[in-house]
Amino acid sequence: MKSPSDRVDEAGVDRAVEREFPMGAAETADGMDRRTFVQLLGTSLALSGLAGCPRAPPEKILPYTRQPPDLTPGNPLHYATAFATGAYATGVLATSWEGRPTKIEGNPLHPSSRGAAGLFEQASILQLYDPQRARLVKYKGVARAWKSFLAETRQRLDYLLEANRAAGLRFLLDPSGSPTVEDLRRRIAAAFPNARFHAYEALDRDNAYQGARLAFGRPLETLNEFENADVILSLDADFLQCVGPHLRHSRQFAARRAPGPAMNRLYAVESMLSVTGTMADHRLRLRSSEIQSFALELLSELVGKHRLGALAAIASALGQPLDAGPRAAWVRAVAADLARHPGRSSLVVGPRQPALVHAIGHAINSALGNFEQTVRFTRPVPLEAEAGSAALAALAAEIRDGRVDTLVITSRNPAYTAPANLEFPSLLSSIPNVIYHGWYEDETWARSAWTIPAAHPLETWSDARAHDGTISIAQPLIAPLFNGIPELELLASFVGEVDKNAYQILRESWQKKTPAADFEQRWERWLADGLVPGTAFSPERPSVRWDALNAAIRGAGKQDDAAPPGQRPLEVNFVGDYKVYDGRFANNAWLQELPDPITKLAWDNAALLSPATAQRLGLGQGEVVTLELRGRRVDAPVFMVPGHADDAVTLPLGYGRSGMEGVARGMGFNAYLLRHASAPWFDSGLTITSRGKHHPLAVTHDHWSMEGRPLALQSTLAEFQKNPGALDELRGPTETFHRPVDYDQAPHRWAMAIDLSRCTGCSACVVACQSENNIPVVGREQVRRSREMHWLRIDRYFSGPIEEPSVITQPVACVHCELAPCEYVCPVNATVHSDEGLNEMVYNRCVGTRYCSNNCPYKVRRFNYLHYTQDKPAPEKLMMNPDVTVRARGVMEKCTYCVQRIERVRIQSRIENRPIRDGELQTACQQACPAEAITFGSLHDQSSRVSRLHRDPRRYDLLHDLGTRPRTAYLVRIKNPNPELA
Amino acid sequence: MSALFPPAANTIVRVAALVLLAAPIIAVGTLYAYANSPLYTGQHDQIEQVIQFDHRHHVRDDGIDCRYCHSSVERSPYAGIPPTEVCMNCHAQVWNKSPLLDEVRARYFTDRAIAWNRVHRLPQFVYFNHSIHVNKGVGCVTCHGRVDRMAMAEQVAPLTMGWCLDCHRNPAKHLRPVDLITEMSWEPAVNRDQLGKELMEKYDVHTRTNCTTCHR
Amino acid sequence: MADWILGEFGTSSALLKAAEQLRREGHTRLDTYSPYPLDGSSEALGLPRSKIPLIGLAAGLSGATLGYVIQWLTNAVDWPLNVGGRPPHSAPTFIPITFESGVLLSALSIFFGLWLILRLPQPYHPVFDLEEFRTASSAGFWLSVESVQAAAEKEQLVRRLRSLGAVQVSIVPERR
Amino acid sequence: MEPVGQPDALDPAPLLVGVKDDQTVTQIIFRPVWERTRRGWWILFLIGLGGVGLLITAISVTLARGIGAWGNNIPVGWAFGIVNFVWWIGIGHAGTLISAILLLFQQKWRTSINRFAEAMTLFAVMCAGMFPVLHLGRPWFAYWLVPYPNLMRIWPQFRSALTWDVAAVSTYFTVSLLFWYVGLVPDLASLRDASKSRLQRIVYGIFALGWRGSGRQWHHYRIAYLLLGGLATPLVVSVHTIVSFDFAEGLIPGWHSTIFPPYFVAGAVFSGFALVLTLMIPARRFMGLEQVITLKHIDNMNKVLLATSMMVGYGYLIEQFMGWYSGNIYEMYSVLNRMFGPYALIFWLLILCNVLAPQLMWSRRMRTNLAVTFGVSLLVNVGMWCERFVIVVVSLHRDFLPSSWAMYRPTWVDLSLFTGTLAFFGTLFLLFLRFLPAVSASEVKELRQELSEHAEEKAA
Repeated sequence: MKSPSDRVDEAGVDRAVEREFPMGAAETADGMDRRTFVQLLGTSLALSGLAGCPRAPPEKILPYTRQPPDLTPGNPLHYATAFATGAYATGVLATSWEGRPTKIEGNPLHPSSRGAAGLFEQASILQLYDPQRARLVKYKGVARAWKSFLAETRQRLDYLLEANRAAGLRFLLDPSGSPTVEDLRRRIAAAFPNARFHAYEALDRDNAYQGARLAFGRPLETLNEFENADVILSLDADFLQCVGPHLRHSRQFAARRAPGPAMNRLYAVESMLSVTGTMADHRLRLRSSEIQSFALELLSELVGKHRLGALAAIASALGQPLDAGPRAAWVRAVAADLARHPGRSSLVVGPRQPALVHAIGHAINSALGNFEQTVRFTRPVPLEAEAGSAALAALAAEIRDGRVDTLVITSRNPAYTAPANLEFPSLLSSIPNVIYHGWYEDETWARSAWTIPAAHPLETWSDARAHDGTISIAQPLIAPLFNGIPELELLASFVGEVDKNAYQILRESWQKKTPAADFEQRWERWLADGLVPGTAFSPERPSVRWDALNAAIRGAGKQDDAAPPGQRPLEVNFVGDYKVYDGRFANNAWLQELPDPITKLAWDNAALLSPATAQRLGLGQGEVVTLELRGRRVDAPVFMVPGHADDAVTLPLGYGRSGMEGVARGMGFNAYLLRHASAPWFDSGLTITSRGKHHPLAVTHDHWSMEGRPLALQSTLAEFQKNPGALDELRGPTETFHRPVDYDQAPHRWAMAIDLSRCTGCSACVVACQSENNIPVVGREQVRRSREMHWLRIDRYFSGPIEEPSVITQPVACVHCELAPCEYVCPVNATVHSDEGLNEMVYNRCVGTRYCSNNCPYKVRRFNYLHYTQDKPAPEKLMMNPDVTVRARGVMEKCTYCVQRIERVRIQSRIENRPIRDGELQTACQQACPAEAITFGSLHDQSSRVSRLHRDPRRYDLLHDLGTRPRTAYLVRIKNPNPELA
Repeated sequence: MSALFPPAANTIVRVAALVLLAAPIIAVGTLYAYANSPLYTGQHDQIEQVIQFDHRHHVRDDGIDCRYCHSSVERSPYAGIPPTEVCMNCHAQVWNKSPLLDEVRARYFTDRAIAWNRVHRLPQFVYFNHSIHVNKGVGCVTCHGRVDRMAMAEQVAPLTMGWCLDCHRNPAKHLRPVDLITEMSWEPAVNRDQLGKELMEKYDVHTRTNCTTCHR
Repeated sequence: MADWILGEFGTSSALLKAAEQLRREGHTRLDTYSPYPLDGSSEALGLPRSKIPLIGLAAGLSGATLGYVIQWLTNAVDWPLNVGGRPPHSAPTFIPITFESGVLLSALSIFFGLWLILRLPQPYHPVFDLEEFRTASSAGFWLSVESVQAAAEKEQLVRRLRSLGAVQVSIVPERR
Repeated sequence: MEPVGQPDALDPAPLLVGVKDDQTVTQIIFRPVWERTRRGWWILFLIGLGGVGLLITAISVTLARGIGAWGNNIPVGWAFGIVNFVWWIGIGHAGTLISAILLLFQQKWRTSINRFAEAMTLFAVMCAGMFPVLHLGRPWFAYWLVPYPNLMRIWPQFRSALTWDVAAVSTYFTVSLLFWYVGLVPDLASLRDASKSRLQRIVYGIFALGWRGSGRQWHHYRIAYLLLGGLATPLVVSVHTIVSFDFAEGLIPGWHSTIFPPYFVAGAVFSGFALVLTLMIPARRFMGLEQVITLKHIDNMNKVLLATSMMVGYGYLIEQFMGWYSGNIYEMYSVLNRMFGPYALIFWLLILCNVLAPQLMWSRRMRTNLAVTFGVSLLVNVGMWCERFVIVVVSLHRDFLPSSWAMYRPTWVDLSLFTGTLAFFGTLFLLFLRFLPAVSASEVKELRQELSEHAEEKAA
């Protein structure tokens, strides 16, 4: 038992501030350093004396002097707040132990979370405690007081006002829909009439808004309601992982994947294999530049054959007839399928595609009558609809002309993320007075005069809008750990509100908006719910401007070059990274160590291309090459990905950092160095030359094939209905010498079910597990040695032809076998079964023979080969979940079905003398999963969701023929292909 | 007459041999005895505190209920060490000049926590939950002993896994009515096992001896 | 005072014959010494069967029983845990340790039993007082008659040994 | 030198050459103990000490940094550590086999080599014994494998082959030690009496326990020695059987196999004999033991080598056959992976060393050719190590789920531990050769006696 106060250790944080060392497990070089030697001494002591002897000096207990009213030491509290990546905010619930936030979960009430939480939301908790975050207000590298910043800035602004009414004042902000920021901007604009505001983020949505402008005459937000869509066509839109409110998308999409007549069908057209692509029933790999002509072909097909009245308007624009070939067949089938489902279909276009494709998408959706059904429109969430390289280029021009004197930057590290051709870093250096509000001492920090550490979302008050405009009030859970300054306070300082803190600023602006008498009660409710009801944008009902579209299409030439595959010039694609986004999460060890959902790469990015292309270029896995585009060069290792379009290379952005962040530095290569403002998403004419070197990539799962083993199963709706008994040999009782253990007397019979039809492989569960169970980060070197510690991993297999593979992902954690092979080989009873069928792992009894892991057919056990938790900097220790033991060196660990949650709920129910309700108990992975693919509960309760799924005809057991009787059941993934394409 | 060894050698060598054989046995035996002794378990250690807090006075003389200070014992895994304000609730009125309490007042008004020395210490990998025990009729005295007789709080029970198991395997005779959990001197009128059985029925007590009951 | 009469013989066969002869003449406290075991020496000395096999057997059986009982008590009785769904009392898996503990105890008791029976270690012995006796462990064949009291008997024995073909005969006193 | 015990059809080469009487035996066998330490010995000894230093370093690093200092990972939870353990234990089987089993079968040729082989056994088991402890994540809790009443009320888990190992290996070491010592006592006594220097006499005298070689002592001694041999015989079989259970008990393809016990035991004897040859051929030369350790011995041992090689080869054959016959996709894959996977080279190397090379021993000329024998014995040592590597690592690195497949690469610590134990073994062996009679004098004298009687009978 640990008293709550143990961990309320005021000294802890200060200590962290004093001694900085890299977070996560450092690279472990072999050989004996000083620490090793000390350990050796310690070891020998342990050997001589009795280990764990309690004669240590007494522990201190530090109780509160005044205990906060609603706080019970030892019981966590949950607060609703919000976390924004880009312009969209996601509502989250943060768990707090005696004032220490330890975990982030989804907010069930929030429209874009629905209780799920994505990678970035969950992993942001680690960034809160990241000791490498910027800590001090600095001027030209010298630490200064916040007060003196205020004073000196004031002076300068007054001077600017006199000189030219502050014409040289510019703001470069992170795109956001925050109403309070909006207020402040209005007031700043009033105070400095000539000041200008710009917004920039590397992964902008300009194309989408311009597409809307082209189709409707004004920029609009496009909302997809996949629960109403029978047929979905994605044009380079990875809507299940990255684009827009992907948590909401995943849930809606998964809800329609249940086999049966209501099952939806997904077509995906894309260059790089994406998470959405793996879920597609049909996937067409095209180079990004070819997708526009695909859209045109589809359009002409719909116009020509299916005579959708509305589209006739632009018939004249479509010259080229559809030529023959497999692609043509594809287009025909898709067109037909779409035409069959008017009002029940949906065409989604990704932000990487040019405006015209978006416009065509709108045209088709409107022609199919999908508006108001599967597609809705609102005004844009961010204050600036244009926040991409175009916007930045405009600012760059001004800077070049020397028209900028003071530039205030709250945008995320533009010096790093700006397209290379703008030479933004040097431009920044040329500005007399740059004020940078940043998280880290990063590339931009190095080129700014005033540098101000930003407060983490969990450290400050703010507000933000969700994808549909719904407003959340984000509340802090802890005072800034590293003297971070809230954005609101920074902006407020420009209108002279230097003595107000973010809370007052926020509250006042809201009080102005809501003069109601019961503001106090409302405010409380908003905070409790995590959202302000009724603030969603009112729907817009735009209509397509056919003539404009007509002209645009006529203007657009045929994009594809006729050259046959193999001779075409290489196309380069820039994509946001699944793990580090645009680079803002590059210092997050959890995300760095998380295997990429598709490539299973950890800690590095690579130049991704298809095996065929690699073969053509004579490149091998991990070979280092020089990529050259428009005269700019960068070195990168190549990595083959089945299903990638030929003659194209995909470069994930966000790596190759040169800032002061110890975790991010030296990981991967910087693809921004090749990015050009005029072609930010894809470009042609890339040349590749091998460097003749090899880079050891940290891949956690490098074997593509399933070797014909029945592991992660998928089938088609038709096949499955034809022969439902096909799975019988993969489930049901197996022969055994032993009388089966009787679990009927036990109060529960815990079990899990994982529905592969729903699982997209997004990996949110992996991070949830890592956060819940204090799973250490081991570092790139250890991952290379395949010693990663994730209790829950997501296997990814390719099957079928290597060019057009079918991909399946399968989450695998301990399956809690009833006849567990790991248990009978443990010589010390360190892993045994509970009466409820849990496969228990007792860390403190483990001597570390690793026999259990050897004998585990699922290889889900993880061993602490080194003291991975030892080097944790003090602030990270505050983040540990006090309900879970922090494992030391030399012991085995594995998934426990979140037994700490089970026991908490059990104790509560036993105190209240009531049974545990179904759904009352969720494992961390289940809770995070946006697709609701994971279910946990007791098999005793016949009506529980898990027992229904265990009886499901799609249920099967992994490695069933070994007779291990796993408690985790899998449900076959069912696909719904179009018979016309079979 | 020149034997290599004198007659005495026989005895010497034989004794030596016996010693060599006995030595390891004795060593292990001693270690084992030590591990079972309070020396190892740390029972009855007198642990100094920065403030001379006397349970005898508060519990026996003033008859203050345990839960007044250890207030979260029924709701939380932790009984809770009282916040300084709880001390001040009374000591703002009584003994509010006493030099013994200077430290308490100082800490309270400067809002600095009082650093108590832990008395009952379980290893980091053991999860003990007070609320379930208290709610199922395990009294404070059962594990913590006659606190009302302790000048300095001390650990009475060995707090070893074996000790926990003894009760978890056979809890009946350690149970008492829930309304009497904080009673120091309570003794059942009827025979203990009989009462225990009734209480197990009444409170629906199901002690568990699974590893994860305590180790997570 | 009691003395030991020692005689060295040229060959093992001579030694054995002499021993046989003396025993027939009623000398009981005889012993032979040779660098390696001689076939027939036990018979020549008329020694009863050794107890060592019995010791080994008894110890072996008890060791095996002990081994099994410990496994059964600990795994099936004191705390029968559900280990991979296997029965707490899984007899087949208890066999190896049962066997090993049997062998171990048997071997140990044979080893220590041997030294106890032979009263070893015993670095001092009257025979070692005789310098010539050093050959006994490498090449020589010796015969001894234990602590003889009467002087006349000593004389008689020395002569008898010579007549039985002893190469040399010596008398060593017992020391305490 | 006229040989004692004329060669005949069954018995081609003599067992002893030119040993007229017991004195000669004493002289031949005790000379190395009495003579001044040679320079060659010192050089080897210092090299050995260097290796022991390396071993200590590697052990320290392992204890200080954890198993992470090794190359192990998930899925390859066991690698060099267990490979070395099994290899050493296997080698440790020759000694007991030669002295115990051949004793029971009353093989005369055993007498000149058993002491030698038993010493090897002890040292090999010492080396082996290190690894099971070292490979633990928390070695300081190794005593938890022993059942003793404790404060936690928890016991070892006797279904695990590892607990069997503890019992088997410790028993095996103890019994071998006792057996070896009992055999030594008469020679120690002889050294006590025959040595010149008083110091030697006293030291040996203490360990001789006052042995007199009296008829009464021999009376009990003989039966005791025989019984210990009788116990050691099933023991030696049980030990490697149990070691094989470490794998056979598991369900990993390539482990889960019922043929393991016999084929492990055969392999153990195989490797053990190989190492005895490797050590004996130079030793008999440099220590001038050619008269007591003759070509006859080499010849016989090579026959055993050939026989066991065939058994092992049969084992390999059956393993692959069962892999195919089982019709189990996992088993089949593991067989293919052995032969053509990333570690295929090691598999084919072991086939070459363990199955092909010993085939030379069909010819007597090869059997009695020291150079060839020495070469083959070395190859077999290598081959047997490879076999264990294939069984442990290659089976683990690709098991059921391709998602968890990975490669294993040893670190410098792994390599140092192995070479370190080799050096440790060598050092102990040098000490043995220097301070104890490498051949049992009393038994050779007994043998000489028998042979001369045998000769006389034939003469008559």
